[in-house]
Amino acid sequence: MRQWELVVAESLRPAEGYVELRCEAPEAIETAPGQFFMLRAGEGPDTYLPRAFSWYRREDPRRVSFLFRVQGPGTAHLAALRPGDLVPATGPLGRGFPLPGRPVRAALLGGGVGVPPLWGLARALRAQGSEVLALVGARSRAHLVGVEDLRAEGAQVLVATDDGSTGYRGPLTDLLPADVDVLYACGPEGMLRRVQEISLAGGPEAYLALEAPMACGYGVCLGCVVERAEPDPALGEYGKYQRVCREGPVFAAGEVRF
Amino acid sequence: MRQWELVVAESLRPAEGYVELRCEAPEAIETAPGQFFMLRAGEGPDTYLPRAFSWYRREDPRRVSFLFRVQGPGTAHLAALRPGDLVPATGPLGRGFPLPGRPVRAALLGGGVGVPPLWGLARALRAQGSEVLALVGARSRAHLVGVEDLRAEGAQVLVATDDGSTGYRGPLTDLLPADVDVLYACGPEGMLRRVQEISLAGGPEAYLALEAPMACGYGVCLGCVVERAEPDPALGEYGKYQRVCREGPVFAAGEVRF
Amino acid sequence: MIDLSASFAGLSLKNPVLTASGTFGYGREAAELYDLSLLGGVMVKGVSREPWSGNAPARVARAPGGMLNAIGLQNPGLTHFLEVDLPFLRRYEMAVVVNVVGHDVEGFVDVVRGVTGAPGVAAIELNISCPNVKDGLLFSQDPQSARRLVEAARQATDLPLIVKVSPNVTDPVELGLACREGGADALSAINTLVGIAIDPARRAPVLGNRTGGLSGPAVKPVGLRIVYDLAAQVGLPVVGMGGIETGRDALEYILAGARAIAVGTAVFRDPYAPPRIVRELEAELERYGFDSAAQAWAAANPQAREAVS
Amino acid sequence: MIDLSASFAGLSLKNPVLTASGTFGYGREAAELYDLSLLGGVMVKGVSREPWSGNAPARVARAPGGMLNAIGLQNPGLTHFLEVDLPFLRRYEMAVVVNVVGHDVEGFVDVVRGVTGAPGVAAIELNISCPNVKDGLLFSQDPQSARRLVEAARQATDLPLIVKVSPNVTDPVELGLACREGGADALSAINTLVGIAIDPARRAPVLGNRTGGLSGPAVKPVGLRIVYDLAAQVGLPVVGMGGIETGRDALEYILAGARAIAVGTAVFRDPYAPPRIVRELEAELERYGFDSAAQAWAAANPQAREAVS
Ligand SMILES: Cc1cc2nc3c(=O)[nH]c(=O)nc-3n(C[C@H](O)[C@H](O)[C@H](O)COP(=O)(O)OP(=O)(O)OC[C@H]3O[C@@H](n4cnc5c(N)ncnc54)[C@H](O)[C@@H]3O)c2cc1C
Ligand SMILES: Cc1cc2nc3c(=O)[nH]c(=O)nc-3n(C[C@H](O)[C@H](O)[C@H](O)COP(=O)(O)OP(=O)(O)OC[C@H]3O[C@@H](n4cnc5c(N)ncnc54)[C@H](O)[C@@H]3O)c2cc1C
Ligand SMILES: Cc1cc2nc3c(=O)[nH]c(=O)nc-3n(C[C@H](O)[C@H](O)[C@H](O)COP(=O)(O)O)c2cc1C
Ligand SMILES: Cc1cc2nc3c(=O)[nH]c(=O)nc-3n(C[C@H](O)[C@H](O)[C@H](O)COP(=O)(O)O)c2cc1C
Ligand code: FES
Ligand code: FES
Repeated sequence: MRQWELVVAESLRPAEGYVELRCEAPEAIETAPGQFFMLRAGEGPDTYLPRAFSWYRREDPRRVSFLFRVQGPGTAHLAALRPGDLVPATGPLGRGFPLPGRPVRAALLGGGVGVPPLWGLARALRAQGSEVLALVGARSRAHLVGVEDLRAEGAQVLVATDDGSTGYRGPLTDLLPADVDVLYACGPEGMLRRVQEISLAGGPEAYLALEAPMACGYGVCLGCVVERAEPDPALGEYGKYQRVCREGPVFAAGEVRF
Repeated sequence: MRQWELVVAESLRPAEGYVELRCEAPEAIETAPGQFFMLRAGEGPDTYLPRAFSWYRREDPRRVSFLFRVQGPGTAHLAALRPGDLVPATGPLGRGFPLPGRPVRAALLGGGVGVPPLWGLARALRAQGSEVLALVGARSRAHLVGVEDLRAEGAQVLVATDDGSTGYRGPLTDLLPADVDVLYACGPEGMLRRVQEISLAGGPEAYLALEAPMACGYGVCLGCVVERAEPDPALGEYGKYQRVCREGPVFAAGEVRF
Repeated sequence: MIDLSASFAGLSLKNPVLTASGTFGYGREAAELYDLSLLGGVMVKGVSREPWSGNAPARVARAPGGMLNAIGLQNPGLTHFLEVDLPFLRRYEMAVVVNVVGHDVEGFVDVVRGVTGAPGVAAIELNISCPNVKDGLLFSQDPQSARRLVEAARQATDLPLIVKVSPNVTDPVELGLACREGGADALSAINTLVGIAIDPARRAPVLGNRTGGLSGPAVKPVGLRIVYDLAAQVGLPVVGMGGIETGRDALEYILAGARAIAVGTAVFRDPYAPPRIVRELEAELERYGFDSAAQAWAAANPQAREAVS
Repeated sequence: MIDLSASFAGLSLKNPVLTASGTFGYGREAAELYDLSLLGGVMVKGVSREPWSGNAPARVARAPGGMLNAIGLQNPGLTHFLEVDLPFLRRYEMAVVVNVVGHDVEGFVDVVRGVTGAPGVAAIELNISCPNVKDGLLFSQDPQSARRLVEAARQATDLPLIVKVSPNVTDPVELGLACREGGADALSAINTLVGIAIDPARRAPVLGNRTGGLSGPAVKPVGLRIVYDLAAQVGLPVVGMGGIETGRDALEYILAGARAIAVGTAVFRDPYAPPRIVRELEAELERYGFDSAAQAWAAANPQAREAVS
């Protein structure tokens, strides 16, 4: 974790309501898949707190991208940035996805704004020889992001939409084949619960990337907690919760209770 | 008074620490010399209140300029605007300089950020045939603004600086010739007091453009008051103060008590 | 069509958007900009028995996400209000709420009596929460003296009586309950929070009165909390205010339990804020699936829900 | 060279910049970014006798010019603090101030006793002003129970005893005076203001605990006012906090009467804020013609001026 003055290089609109902000860093930044940055998202009264974003597509260690959906004042501010504008950032933060020790067959599930962290994961898995099946979900065809970028990394991509406007109509998990070794998921809580269930009911091991409202992003505020599935008795009451920003955002399916 | 979405056309740096923001209006705006606008000066927490600025050089009724010194967060924000940026503005506001009914010999005194309203005044006075002597003061040569613009309007300009780096070294009022018919002054309180004294001690009639911390600029907050020299007895205690934004910002020398 | 009307405490408003006392004068300046009949009503600048001069300048200062003021209730007094300001305001179709101030019970009651019966007054708002005059918070700091003041005002008028409670107290609900006992028909909240600004160059407070009242978006969470607590625990309708800048803010206040809302400091940043907020509130209600402002009000607050049904 | 040191209430700080309790954990995370010895000190997250779990999420929400939190004092408890966190903090040359919380007098006193004598503790801060736990404000709402708590803590320790007073009370000075009577060496102010955020989509409060504590620049004028009043009227040194983001803010607090200041919410926006504020404060002191922080403190506040001479 360090602080960086990123500089906007390009701002792209890959899908309806989505922005990809491609930034330059003053020097190389090393990131692991699943890690995130806190971006300062405006000087206005509603954007005092920084906002959390997973890093997206990076070919060059001196570049870092973010892919996000415009939701409120923070993302609206970031969406309005122009090339040359500064984005103070802290990161990389958190514990990312663990990579398997050997080549495996991995299924990556990304719904909505859950897609960004999967790009780096797909690339890392491919680099160590794994087969990558990426299941990408969205509300409708117009809101679909990341498909081409994931394919470019050698992932096989299947698509599902809520309205069936492209790909399968229904939950992403319906598309899961039986023969995968490990599941990685990021997206809405409903989808994460389902993946957790599948895994804990004797399915493949699974890792879930969580979101939570955050103030600091680096562990000092205790704002982002989620319940531990099995509290450490040595910690007493304190063991009930764990921080998404520090112990996560990626947890093994057996570690969290929603 | 109306609300306008001004668009920045150019941002100039006429002197050290000064900015001239030249803006386009969506339609013609009529302004009187001495009137001002409230400009929205940022979305940040320290710029919730708009800031007051006299209008400066206008050749074209669809353009309006502001000349200001960078002092704090509001002026810093305005100084950073680029062509194409929006500046929500309310105005024109307040009661400007009264023009004499006949051609006169007028002396205009402008110290520091007091110079901007004098430009329109000089132009209006010249248009009705008056002779205009403009006395322009500044901390030093590098901080001098408006001299060329006033000359271009046909004013004779004399300069004074605190440090003597150009023109006379000392207070502007030292440069006042004996034979003027009317004085107009805008600038630091010390200078205004002096002009008031000169006028009330049998000198020429004088008009003073005041400043005060303002919240609204259009008369509803009662934040900008200055004491009345002669309270209207019918108003009782209420008559003690008057609003700079509404009864002013220009007052006859005999109307205010500092 | 969304139904924006609000009826409570004997008041009937065409929409729930009022202007907050002291930020709108007596309506004359804003009337140069738009038709005041667009508003639910105007809560006028505090009116005292005699004319008051207010505090020595400086009276306003910037603050993060808002401002500080120490106006000190400068106003031309009851007679001027009745003869000049009220007739002007009556020209518009909206509710005129008279904000009343005084140094003591008598001072308050004389104004209450004075405006009662004057045609065109829809309600009275007792301002027992101005931090900018000596004794301005006296009646807020002790619920029993607040109750006695409200009782005295109650006896002097049959107009709807709204009491404006202070956020600068340990327990606004206790204060609200005392006002209810005294006979208040409704509460309004919040007035400003006491704050100070320091000028490093002068090594002294910025404002002439040393302290001032904090208002604007910065205080919104405090205003929402107090409205939420008052609405749920006092059992009187509440007019909510504090940092309302958009229709979304107005909706948040209604969902916190406010029957109507008032726009204050926002009119300094945007003189057109009140009619804009009327329009935006309508759009927000629609966006979140409400047919009316009253329905939104009833939706969030369990106590409110009971009361409305 | 500007002298930044601050000595008061038995504390000796190399500079007056501390970190505020609950916004800095026990220093471990920030220590990955910079040398904690750059700071005057660290006020650690509230420590209770037993481990506490804190409140159910959501625990944080945005607010204009700041944020709301309802953490609820999640902490690993006294034993963990003494065995794990304190030894870590002791590695740095700066003052460790232990923020103490409890459900009752005994709970507080046991922690006070537990940290007294532990090497490396510079002072104790009694947190009687957390709005996010049941009974968190109990001791603030009644000056007499505050006095009794402070008396009990006083008997249990000879460490400098700082009491953190609440801004959510009618009269912070009365509370401060009660703490002084009880034997406090210093006061700290302010803790957060009680606020609420409403989520229109869920028609309910955003935070799991319903209400939360407002902090950040939005509360600065309130913090400055309370520090100003406490410094002038209680006669104890004050550690000032609430919305400090820059060296200029720190100077304003010092000119309001604070002997030292603490940086809270600003570290969420800028993790490097505390050491940056040390540097900026030095520059601001120079800019406004002061030779030392103590001189600035003595300059503005008449009472303070007397006390320093
Ligand atoms: C570790 C992590 C990684 C993330 N990565 C991405 C990403 O790559 N792309 C992306 O589009 N978004 C991502 N998010 C979510 C992103 O942080 C929020 O969308 C953003 O904070 C919204 O800010 P806003 O001001 O635009 O909206 P706000 O108005 O503040 O919020 C809009 C909505 O989002 C909810 N919300 C706010 N903050 C969060 C949060 N931290 N987590 C979940 N919900 C929140 C609010 O309750 C509200 O409903 C991530 C969040 C986390 C915690
Ligand atoms: C009617 C009127 C016309 C004005 N015209 C001009 C102009 O043409 N050009 C120009 O440069 N400035 C003008 N000013 C002053 C201008 O409004 C302030 O410089 C500006 O508000 C400072 O804002 P800021 O955020 O940059 O600084 P802040 O940090 O808010 O203030 C910087 C300093 O200016 C003082 N100040 C703040 N507001 C005012 C105010 N309204 N009046 C006097 N002092 C203030 C503060 O106390 C502080 O010392 C005018 C003011 C008025 C009332
Ligand atoms: C400049 C100013 C003057 C005010 N004068 C009064 C007043 O006369 N009577 C009153 O009850 N409240 C007065 N208030 C308080 C407002 O009515 C309102 O309660 C408060 O500002 C919070 O709302 P806001 O954040 O929308 O401004 C005043 C507020 C401001 C900013
Ligand atoms: C997330 C968070 C947690 C806090 N936890 C504590 C705490 O444990 N003990 C305490 O005394 N104050 C706590 N506070 C209050 C701060 O120490 C400080 O008094 C307050 O936030 C005002 O300062 P600021 O505006 O700089 O944050 C907490 C504040 C925040 C924002
Ligand atoms: S966001 Fe602050 S601890 Fe996780
Ligand atoms: S600035 Fe509001 S009345 Fe003049």
